[in-house]
Amino acid sequence: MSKRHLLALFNDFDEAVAAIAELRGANIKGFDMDDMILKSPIEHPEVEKVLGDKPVNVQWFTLIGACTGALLAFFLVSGAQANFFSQIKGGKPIVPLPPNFVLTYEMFILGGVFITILGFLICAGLPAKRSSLYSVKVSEDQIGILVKGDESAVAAFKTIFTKHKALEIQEEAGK
Amino acid sequence: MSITNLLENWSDFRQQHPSDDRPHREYKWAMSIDLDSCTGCNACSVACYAENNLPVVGKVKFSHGHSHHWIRIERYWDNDGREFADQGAQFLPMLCQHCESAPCETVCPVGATNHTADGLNSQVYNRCVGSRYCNANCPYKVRYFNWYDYPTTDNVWPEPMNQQLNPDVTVRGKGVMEKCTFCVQRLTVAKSNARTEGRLVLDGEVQTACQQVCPTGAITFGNLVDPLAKVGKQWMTQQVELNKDKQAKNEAEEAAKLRGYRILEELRTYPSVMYLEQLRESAI
Amino acid sequence: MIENSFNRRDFLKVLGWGGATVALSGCGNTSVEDGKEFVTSYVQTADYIIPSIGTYFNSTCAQCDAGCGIMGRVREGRVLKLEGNPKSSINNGKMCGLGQAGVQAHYNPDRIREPLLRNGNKGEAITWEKALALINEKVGGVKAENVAFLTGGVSGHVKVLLKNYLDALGSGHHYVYEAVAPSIVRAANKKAYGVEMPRLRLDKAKVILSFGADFLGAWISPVHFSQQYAHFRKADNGERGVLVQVESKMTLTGANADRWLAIRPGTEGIFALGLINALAAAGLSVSGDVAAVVKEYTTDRVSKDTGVSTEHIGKLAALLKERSPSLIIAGSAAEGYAHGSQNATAIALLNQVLGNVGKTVEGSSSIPFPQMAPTTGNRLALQTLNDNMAQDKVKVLFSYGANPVFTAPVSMKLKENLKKVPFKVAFAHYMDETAVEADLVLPLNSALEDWGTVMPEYIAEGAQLNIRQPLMEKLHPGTLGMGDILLALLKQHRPDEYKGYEDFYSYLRNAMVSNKGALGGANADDDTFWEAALSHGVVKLVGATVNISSHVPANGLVVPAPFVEDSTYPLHLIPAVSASLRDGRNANEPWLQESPDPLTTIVWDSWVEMHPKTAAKLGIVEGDIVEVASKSGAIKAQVYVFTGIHPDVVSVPLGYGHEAMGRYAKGVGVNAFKILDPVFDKETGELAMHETRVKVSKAGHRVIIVKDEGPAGGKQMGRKIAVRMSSDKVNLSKEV
Amino acid sequence: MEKDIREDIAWAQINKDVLKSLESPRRLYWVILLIALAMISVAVGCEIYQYTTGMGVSNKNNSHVWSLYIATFIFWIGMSHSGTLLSAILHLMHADWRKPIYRFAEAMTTFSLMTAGLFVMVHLGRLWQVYYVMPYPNERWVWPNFQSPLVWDMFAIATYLSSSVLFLYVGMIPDLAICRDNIHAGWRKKLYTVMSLGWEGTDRQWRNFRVTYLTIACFLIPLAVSVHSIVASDFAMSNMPGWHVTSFPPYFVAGALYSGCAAIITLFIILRYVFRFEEYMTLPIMKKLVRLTFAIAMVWTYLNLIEFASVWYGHDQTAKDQLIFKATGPYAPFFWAMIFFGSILPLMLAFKRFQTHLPILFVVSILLNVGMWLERWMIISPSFAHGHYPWTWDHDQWPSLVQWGIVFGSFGWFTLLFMVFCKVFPSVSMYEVKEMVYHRSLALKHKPAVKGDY
Amino acid sequence: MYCFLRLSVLLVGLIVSASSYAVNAVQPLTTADDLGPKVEQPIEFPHDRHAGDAAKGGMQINCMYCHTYARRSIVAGIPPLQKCIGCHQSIESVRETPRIKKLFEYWEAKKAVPWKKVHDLPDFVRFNHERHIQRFVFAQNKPVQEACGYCHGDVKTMTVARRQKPLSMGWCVSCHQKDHPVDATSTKTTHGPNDCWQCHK
Repeated sequence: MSKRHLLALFNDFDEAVAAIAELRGANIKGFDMDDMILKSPIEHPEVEKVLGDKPVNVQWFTLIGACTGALLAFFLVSGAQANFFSQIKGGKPIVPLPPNFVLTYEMFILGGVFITILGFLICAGLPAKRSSLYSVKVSEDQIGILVKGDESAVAAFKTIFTKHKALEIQEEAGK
Repeated sequence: MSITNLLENWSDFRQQHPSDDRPHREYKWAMSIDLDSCTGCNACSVACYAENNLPVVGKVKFSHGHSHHWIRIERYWDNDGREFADQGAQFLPMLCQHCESAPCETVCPVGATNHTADGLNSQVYNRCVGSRYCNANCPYKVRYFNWYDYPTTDNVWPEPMNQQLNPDVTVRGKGVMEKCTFCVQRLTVAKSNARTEGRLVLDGEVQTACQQVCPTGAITFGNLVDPLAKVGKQWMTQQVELNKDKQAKNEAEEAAKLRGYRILEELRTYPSVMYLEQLRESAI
Repeated sequence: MIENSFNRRDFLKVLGWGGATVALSGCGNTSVEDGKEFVTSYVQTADYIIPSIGTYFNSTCAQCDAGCGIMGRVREGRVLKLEGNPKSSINNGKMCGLGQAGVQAHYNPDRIREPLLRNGNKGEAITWEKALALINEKVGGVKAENVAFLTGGVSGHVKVLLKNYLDALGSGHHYVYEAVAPSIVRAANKKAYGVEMPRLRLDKAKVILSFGADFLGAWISPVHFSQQYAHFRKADNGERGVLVQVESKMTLTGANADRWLAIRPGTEGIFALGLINALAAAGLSVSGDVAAVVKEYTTDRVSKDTGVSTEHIGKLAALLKERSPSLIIAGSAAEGYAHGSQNATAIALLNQVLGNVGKTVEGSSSIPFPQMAPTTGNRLALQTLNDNMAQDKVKVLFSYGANPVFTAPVSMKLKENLKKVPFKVAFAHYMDETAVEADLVLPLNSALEDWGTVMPEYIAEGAQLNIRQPLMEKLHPGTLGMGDILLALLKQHRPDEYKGYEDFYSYLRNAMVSNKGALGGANADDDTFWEAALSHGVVKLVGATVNISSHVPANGLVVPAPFVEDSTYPLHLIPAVSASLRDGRNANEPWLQESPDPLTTIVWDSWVEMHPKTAAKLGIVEGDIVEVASKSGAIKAQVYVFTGIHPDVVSVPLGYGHEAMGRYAKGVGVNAFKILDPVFDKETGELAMHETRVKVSKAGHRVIIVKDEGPAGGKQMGRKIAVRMSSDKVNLSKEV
Repeated sequence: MEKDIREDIAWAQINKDVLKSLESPRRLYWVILLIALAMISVAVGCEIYQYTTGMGVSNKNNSHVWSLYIATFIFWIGMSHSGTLLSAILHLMHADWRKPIYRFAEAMTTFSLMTAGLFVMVHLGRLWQVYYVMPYPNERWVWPNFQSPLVWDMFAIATYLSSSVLFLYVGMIPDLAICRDNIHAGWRKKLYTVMSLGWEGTDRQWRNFRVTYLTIACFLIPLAVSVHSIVASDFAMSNMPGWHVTSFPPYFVAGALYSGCAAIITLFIILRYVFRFEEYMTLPIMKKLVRLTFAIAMVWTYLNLIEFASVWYGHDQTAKDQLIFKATGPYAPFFWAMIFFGSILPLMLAFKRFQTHLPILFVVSILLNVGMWLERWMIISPSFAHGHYPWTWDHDQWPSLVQWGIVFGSFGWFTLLFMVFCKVFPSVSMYEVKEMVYHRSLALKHKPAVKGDY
Repeated sequence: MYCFLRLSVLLVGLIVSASSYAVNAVQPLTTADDLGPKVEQPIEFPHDRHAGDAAKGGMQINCMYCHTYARRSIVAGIPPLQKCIGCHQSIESVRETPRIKKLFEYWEAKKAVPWKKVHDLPDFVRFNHERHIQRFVFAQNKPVQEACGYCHGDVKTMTVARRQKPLSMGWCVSCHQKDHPVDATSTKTTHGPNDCWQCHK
């Protein structure tokens, strides 16, 4: 049985939150909470409490990235110095630690930053195509709730949304 | 393999150069200049022009401090307040000191200036990118930069003067740093001849251009490792040690009687050039 | 060096190829390139010629008249660098900067490349045949006594040929002219010791008292003296000699003196006599007549006259008394006055009193071949020539090895008088001032491509004949050696005598080989002897030593009182002879222009040295352009203020201010010769170089002097850079 | 005191206002752009001349080998730091007044770094060999000398530049989405569509976004500090009297923040006028900014004194001479100008009256930067002119017009990049201003009503 | 969820291995022969005829018979014309061949043959033939053609010599890295000198 998408736009967070609460409360057949996506124009930690926290894995990338960077730097530099046989510096060892630590430090950060960004893209699933039900209003000032459910659930959704004075409800062009 | 190589020879790579527990094996070129015999006649400087293809920059560029004299004669007065310089001048031939722990080497971003196995401070013209950091860090300011492209400048080496250029020495182009090399082209020849005969270079077998020309023989040059070398004996009698920034003798009573010293020693550059103090008669 | 029988001239031919491949290597080309350059390849070669390995050939330096032996490094047919010839007893393998620049005289871009004949205002190239024919015609056209030959100091076989040529012409007019030469001292020496230039043994002396003799810089044979000086400073037994320099303008030697005494110009004689007096007072035995001469030169008076403090006179006398032998040298400062001869004599007297004659002043040795012995030049010669020209006595003038137009004071009106000479021939390397005036200019080989022999005036020990031989093939086919030219000229007059010699080389070889007995090659066959001579670069001669007499004519010796103040021209001008430019003949060698003057570190320009006091009085600071005006002319130059000069004196270096000659010399500095006053030494009639009185006035603007010394000047700012200690502290004998 | 921003301003309004800046700035904008172009052309001319003729035309000499190029290089590096200060540090501090102004500050960071990078090249004697400095594997087994502070610079700047570019970009993604949604034509549409990576503002995106942004901020702070201390070690690690000073790294960092803040004030005023941002770049924010600047100015002054003091008490004669020479020698006028602009002038900022007086602030902020630039020059040239070795002390090597020309042009280059950026991308962060407005209005709502006050 | 971690571990591995390679970008001792450009010589000297194997109709003349300077000078050099003539005036068989004719023309004109350099290193490079010959031919008793062949390739098969080896710095260095026995008998090995000034003037 095919699923259908609905996007409802709300004026402010309170209404959206209320709507979500109700969605959760009235367990509609053919719809589970994970199919509900909240879209907001701003970052809004409070809402996330309502949605329940989902783990974020970016820090792992950061950790690995940083370590890789550091290792890479130290071995690249020291190894290079060791292999560059003719580069004797008067009064200094061939592999001097202080400079190498400086470079290690820089590469530590570089690796960290780069891999973090990579992690962000992976975790946030970017870049991606926008879902068919996307409203520019979301990027402006309205909060959107995108739900996915069976045909049967659609009516239920609509009632809940309208009850919480959704400004408008978009529906996937029916087949 | 790099990493394995690194781990295997770690201790070697951590070894300082130079150091007392690992002295130079075959050669350590060094010089000593007797300021009492030096008359400041400039012969050494001109000889260096001839030997090392130094460009003549002309009045205007000289006035901007672009001169190229790898060995320059400095002239000091010390008649403080007296009406006349009645004890004469103090002449000092200043050339690259080939420091054992050279400040210029560590700062060069591309490693164009390094320390060779026989204790020279090498300058590789091709590698140089002209950041001039080496000169900035050289306390003696004996490095000379090619501010212009002298080979193509008028009246530097006009035909047929370019035929005088020494083929054993590169003619430096625009934008590279250069300096005294202790006439490395001569050293290399002497060394390879010696090796062919399965021996080391003998004392006096090789001379630097400035030493060879010096009318009063004020300059002595040779191999510090060689016990027979005159330069070594001089360093020894003057109790000047290569890898010290404070000579033991300075504490000793001896110090007053010995003439040997190295310039700006306290900066811990360990120069390879020892100077012998100028003398003046007190009876007159 | 050349042990095999490979002919030197063929050798030069094959090496000619090398000239083509000059490695002007830069940093640009970092890649391997194929088929661009040529390999140095020979038709025929000797086994000692190995590509990329320098071969050394001995010859003789021509940069000044000292006649040092040189050793040229030749590679791929090009001479690259000159070193001293160890076998020459003059310089024993050492050299001076001036000599080093010899290669630049050789490779100089401004050398004349073919004979030029004056056509209106410019010279046009002609062939040698035409040139020589022209000379023949002109010489034939005039009376013998109207032919004059002006040369610098000449010696050796060229001198012989020259003499023969003049004889062939029947003209005796050979003027030997040197712009800066110790001619007055020579004359005085002749009187005092019987020889013009006795051997000075600096190395034997314990004390040297030099009256402005710049023997380390520009006096007679600097490289030789420098070596003796090294010995003098550090004898084998560790003794260190004391050098005291008495002069009004510090010379390089003065800068190395233990005590430099600034003396009022011209009072050197007084000082010498004063010393004798002081020594006598101190108990040195002095003969009666001498005592009579010196008795009124009391220390106080001398101190008053000379401006040297009594304390120093006393110390000096004491020093001279207790440290014997000493050596007293009379230099240009002493001789350059109207009473120069007296000064020189007084100084010689001091030597005699101290008993140095025979100890540190030795006899030279006679030369077996007088016809080759050097004729030393003087300034009188030019005077005479000038007068003759003025009286139209000269119809054909040859000039060789001298540049009179540059070195003559304007007061002589030499240029104008030259105009009166219908035909002037100049043998020259450059289009210098004299060549420009000439009607026919004949380009000479450089010293490094020429054959010849040189017998220097001052030889360290014994007598020796220096060989000059080509170090490479001629750069410019159009040039010719002086010897060859003279030979060709001689052939015009004595064909049968000289037709045997195809060129000067064959003449020289023959001349040498035929006398090999006297040249120390008695029991060697010709080739061996010849090759040996060439490879050594010098031939030792056996000459009897001339013992020198020591009777200085004391009685009748009067040294005039110091100068009276001249209110309009208050200052004395001392034309300084710089170690590198000398009389200006080397001015076109850039290395010399760029190597800083030892005392002022100034390059590429002339300057006026001045004492701070004087400067303050005139309200002048360093870099001011001033006009130095004498009775006979004025020059403008920048002022350099330092304490190495007497307040009554200003000094301008010679050799600058060329109006011709070449790109490096022309227009650099000013020519101090020009403004010299025509004052002459009473006895010899020599131009008294230091007699010129000048007035100095600001000429307006100020420049930043181009010199090596920075704004810190000669100060060390508390750093320990050039250190000096008192000599009684150290024990040199312990040193290596 | 009045509010940093009106809470009642509608979110849609925010979008409108900011997006307007992408469309129609005042005429002044184009004037600035033209001037910038002119300046650049001067620099390019000079550089071509120098490149072909040789370094000599910049009139340095063998003892005085560095000059304006390095000084200006440090200046630009320094300028870049305040961007990080505002966006990263204040972000961690939850100082939300930064929100309207941090975007252009970050842009400034990026572009001044780019300018600085150019100076390294201009300075090289053999620019065409510059790649020797990069560690790239090559058949010759030759590597750069990792001991050289210049190579550390290379690493540090590369890191800093790339990181701050990323930081700028990531922070901009939601705004790019807004642009995408509101601009409907031309290449820009495509540009924004691509760059916004299909941002929808879903819950998942926001969560990761928050963490990422925070992490990078945390990285950037130590990075920024390290960058300028490494630049400082170019000097501190050498043995030049006047350079070999232990307090250089903090001194440089302070100077960096200082000049950066001053620059922000300048640009703040320009943007506020050119793009009509009066609503967002409000005077209260300016006031905060000015106070911050003042504080840093005082820190800098203090460290400056520390430097002198440490030289003085260090009792190294050469260094002392050096210092005295600076204050009395031919460079004295510039030295005292630097003290005046750097330490005396900022005292004005302590007065309320001036803290919001834009014209005065504009002039002052520029003068402060002049002072900061002089500081860099005073570190370089006098030291060379009065180093260890008296013989080579120079008559003050007055930089030639070529040097001045290139330095002059670099400001044009920076302005050009910056102005173009502000025209193409939203220079005020819309979504964060919205957050700011939202949170403040919430705060108001929850404020307990005050009774009986009338 | 853990796919992220796995992916990142993979990433780490990649970077590390890449870096290790980068640090250690070893050059093969001998690269594939890259034939240098053909060089026009005044006379097409047939190396194969002179030095080639007897089987191929060569004379098997020792390289250093003609390039006699190699063992005592920095450069190998070209024999003086007199040397060519020395043999060829007594070899009647080929006397009339065009190349020999040319040769004699030069000789009569006493003109040196303007040979072009085939192996022309940059001017700032100091390559010392003497040391290499002394080391490999005289100390290690390597056959001459092999020793010369290291750098000059298989000359005895060419007519006009042509560059076969890159002669680039990396190529030189890769050999100087290797340890070579000090002489034929001993087991002691050393590698070539490796400070910059050894080769850079």
